[in-house]
Amino acid sequence: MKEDKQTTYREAVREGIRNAMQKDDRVFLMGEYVGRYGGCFAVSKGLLEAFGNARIIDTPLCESAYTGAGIGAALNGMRPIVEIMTVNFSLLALDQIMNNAATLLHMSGGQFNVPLVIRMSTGGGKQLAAQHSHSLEGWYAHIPGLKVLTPATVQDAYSMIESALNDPDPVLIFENSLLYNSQGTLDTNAKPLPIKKAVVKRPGNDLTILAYGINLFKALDAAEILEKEAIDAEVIDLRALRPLDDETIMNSVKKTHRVMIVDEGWRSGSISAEIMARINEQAFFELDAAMGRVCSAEVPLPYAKHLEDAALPQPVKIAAMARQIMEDA
Amino acid sequence: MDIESARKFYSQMLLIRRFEEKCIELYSSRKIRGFLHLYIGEEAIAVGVMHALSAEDAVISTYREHGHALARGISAKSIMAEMYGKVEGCAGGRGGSMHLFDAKRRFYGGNAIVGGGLPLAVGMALADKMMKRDRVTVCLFGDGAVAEGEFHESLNLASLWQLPVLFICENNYYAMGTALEFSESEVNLSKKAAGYRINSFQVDGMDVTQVAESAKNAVEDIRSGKGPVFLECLTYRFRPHSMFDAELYRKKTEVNAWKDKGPLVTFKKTLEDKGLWSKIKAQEIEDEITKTIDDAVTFAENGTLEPISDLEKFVYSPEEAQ
Amino acid sequence: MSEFLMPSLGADMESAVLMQWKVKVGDKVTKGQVIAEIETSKGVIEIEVFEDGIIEKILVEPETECSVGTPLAIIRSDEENIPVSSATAAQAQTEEAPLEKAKPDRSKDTTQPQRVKASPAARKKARELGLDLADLAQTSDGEIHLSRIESAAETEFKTPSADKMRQAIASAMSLANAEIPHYYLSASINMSPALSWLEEINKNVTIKARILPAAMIIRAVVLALEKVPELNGYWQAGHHHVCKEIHPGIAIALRKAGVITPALLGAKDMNLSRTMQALDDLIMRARAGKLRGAELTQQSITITNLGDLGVENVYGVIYPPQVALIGLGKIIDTPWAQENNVTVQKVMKATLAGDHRATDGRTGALFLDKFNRILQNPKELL
Amino acid sequence: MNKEQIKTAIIEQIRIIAPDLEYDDIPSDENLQNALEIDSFDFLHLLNALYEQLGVQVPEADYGEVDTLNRMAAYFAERIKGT
Repeated sequence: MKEDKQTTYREAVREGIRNAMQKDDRVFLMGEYVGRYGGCFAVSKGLLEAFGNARIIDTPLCESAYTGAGIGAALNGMRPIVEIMTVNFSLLALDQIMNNAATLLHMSGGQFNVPLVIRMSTGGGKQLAAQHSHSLEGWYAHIPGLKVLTPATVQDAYSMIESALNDPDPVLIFENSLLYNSQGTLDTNAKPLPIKKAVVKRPGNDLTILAYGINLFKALDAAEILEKEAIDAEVIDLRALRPLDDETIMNSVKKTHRVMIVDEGWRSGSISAEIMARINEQAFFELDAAMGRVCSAEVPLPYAKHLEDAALPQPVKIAAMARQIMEDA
Repeated sequence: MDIESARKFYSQMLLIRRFEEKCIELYSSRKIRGFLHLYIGEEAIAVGVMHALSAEDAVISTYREHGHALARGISAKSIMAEMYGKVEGCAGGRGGSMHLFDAKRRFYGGNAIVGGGLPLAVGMALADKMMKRDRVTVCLFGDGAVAEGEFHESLNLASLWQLPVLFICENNYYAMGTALEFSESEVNLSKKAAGYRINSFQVDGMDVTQVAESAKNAVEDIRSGKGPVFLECLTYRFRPHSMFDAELYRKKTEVNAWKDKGPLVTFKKTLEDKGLWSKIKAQEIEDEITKTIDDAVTFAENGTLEPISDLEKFVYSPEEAQ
Repeated sequence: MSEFLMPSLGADMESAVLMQWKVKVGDKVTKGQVIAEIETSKGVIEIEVFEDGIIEKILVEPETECSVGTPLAIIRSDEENIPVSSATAAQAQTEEAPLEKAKPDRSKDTTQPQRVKASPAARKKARELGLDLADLAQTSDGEIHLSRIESAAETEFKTPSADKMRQAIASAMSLANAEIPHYYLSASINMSPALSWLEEINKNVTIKARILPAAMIIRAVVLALEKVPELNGYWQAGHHHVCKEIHPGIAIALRKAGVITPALLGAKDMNLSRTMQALDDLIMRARAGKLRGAELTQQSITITNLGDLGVENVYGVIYPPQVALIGLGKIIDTPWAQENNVTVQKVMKATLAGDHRATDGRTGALFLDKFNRILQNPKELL
Repeated sequence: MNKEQIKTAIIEQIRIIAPDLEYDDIPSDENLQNALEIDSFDFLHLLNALYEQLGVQVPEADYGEVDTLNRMAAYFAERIKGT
């Protein structure tokens, strides 16, 4: 029975976790305020009542310890989901994530797997100012040994939990905090797409716009603006930043010969820079115009709304960049 | 103390001592590279603690780990080969002296980040508690780790969730070049742990029998669900922090004073008092160990190099396992 | 007999100064015994011997710097001629495996057959020189680089691009005349109210934001077309298709190379100042040869504003497959009768050429009326 | 800046705005728009460039006084001297 119903992104993540915990008692959720408080974005509301505090574990504010504990539990047979409230606080756990989670399998000569899922919210746009508005998924995509997912749609928010838990290696899931209230159809019986698969969300012929997370929707808005000016943009949801789906990217570049990327990270050393480098390496002679990108301004994100909006990628900027690429014959 | 355990304690400590001495020679002749942190002077802790563990228990160590690995039963051959960077090494030549691993003996590696292993140990114990498995995780670290945030975060979690973990603090009075009193407001480290309502003890780390006794009691308490235990072993390293260290931070007289009450000297006296020394045939043990170590060096010399084509192997699990 | 070498204490230690011997020739030494002191970058360090034996010979005097591995002394083992057990010869531990040159991952380009693989620089040069990449591709294998273009430029004759433009216009015009049954309507429009309204607006903005009458008029055309959409579309294969979007082709003089009518794409959503900016940009890009494909093909109607060149009445020819063309004459002072008194007003003649197959005179007249009414009430234009 | 210097400044700006012009010497006393086939957009760019360079803004009402090269030069000379 197809269960297509309107669900919020937040509920989709919750159902993903509930479904996994019901099916496998090795799965448990650990993080700040995930239990009694119901999760700071209310994702885990109700799960404590359903599974009890043995499997829905509130932790003190010790990102390094509880993330390291997640790694230890994964080493010792469990399938933990660690929720770090926001990517901003994950910096305190970066040593555990990089030097232990991402490294152990290789450094131990293949002896120790770390089947761990770490979820964290990311992105700016809520006037939380510089320390609470980072978008660092691109950073983590630099680290071999990790997988980095950026679910944009409600369906992915649900299905990626299952595919991440089934993966014997550490998987990081970045949920843009502005997406939690977004609505979409959810089919709980749908078979999850492979982690590595990028998806063409809007086919087009004139130019390719690569985006992930919340930027997918900004890119789709921009595509509508461009459609009015007879620019037919192809919009691709990357879904994962590591591994990158080079094949889907290059196929699209070979079709449109013009490409741009929307990336909320700062441009220097960003995931957009990496994607441009790969296109340059793999599809140089397909390019009819210089590649473009829309990133956050290279500033600590300011509090004032008008400044923050000016700093973040916006549909208008995406459309402007697209126009420039179309003219850059 | 029967002859059997006397021989075992003595030969394990001596194996560690001679193994580390051979490492100095091999490092000086550039056979071993990278960093090398020797355990000479602290052998009693490794032997005493590992004695208290069962095969199912788990060990998480630090970069000064040769003694822990040997006492846990990892072969001198596979450790030496690891330091030669050979594929026959216990981590395939990828870890080196600071990252020895052995899945069969549940030895979850050294860790080059001071304090980096503590959260892992907490997680291991959390899993055992959740799955109601009767296993203990032992986490070894030095006095330097006590200054790291992860030490405090981890001890708090272990106590808060009453986890089956044994914290062994090898307090050798120096964090690399900084004496304890220049880095810690409270130098009695067991008091620090007690602050997290963890059963904490201090023991003479030079006396293998005391270490073994305390470790055994601690493991029994943990198995009976009394929560984590913190065991501070007072010890001293006779060699510099690592190979390239002029030891400007301590005096030679202090080092020699500790050498006089080192683990082997102390244990020999204990055995002599108990009339056991002559019975354990020390010279036989010495010859056996010399052979073990020479074989280990030969094994390592003849080891092979991992093919470069395997460089990316195990960055991720093989495709089919995903 | 074995050599006692200067030991290596770390990767970053190349040499050290032998400061002092602690033993002399003939002394008996035991394994692990400190026999000398050396001065390193980190300070004085004691070095030890790794075997029992007797000092046979001291090779280096104190205070001499030696690199790592230098023999410092000879040690005779206790039993004179037992071969030395541990291998002292420094055996190269890890032979330099030839680092296989990482071949750039040139995935085979599954390009469609007809795409020419030319570097961006080559493409740019080819366009500047008016060379056709496709024919160059026949005579070169693999990718086309800048050098190939430059050499081709010397040999091949360059066809004048202006001439090509002339040919294209000629063929379109002859087709239009033969096939499209034109009807013509014209109306004189009092532009004074609109022009003085515009002058007021321009007074309180700097010259940078100044709006020209041409932009105002085109904005009025677009607004009128929204009310009379039938004129904005195509006649194709016997069927009248009305476009949702309004992409007016604007006639732009290219001075030497004739007239071109690129489309002002998406004019419907442009307010007055955006129309001005878009028009300015379009004209500059037209002259710089930087127009986009869509701007040359997506026109849904054409506006010629030859007023600039003093022509009053413009009876243009429709560009197929469009169904209408609007001509805007010069604005001139003309006597204007209203409520039986005559004043001098600034008057513009607007003409409409329509394709009778798609629309009839009544639609054209409706458009001109709406166009005039908007210009009499310019506030609507903002 | 005297009248001659302003005149050369104007000619220079005309060259920049309409580079594809064929005229070598620009006539001093003919209507600029007709003589040089420059349309109202080019003319606006010219006035804009001169405003940036000379700091004098020509309102639409004064267009009549700047229709030839000499009259434009005089117009600017007067206003620059005046400021």
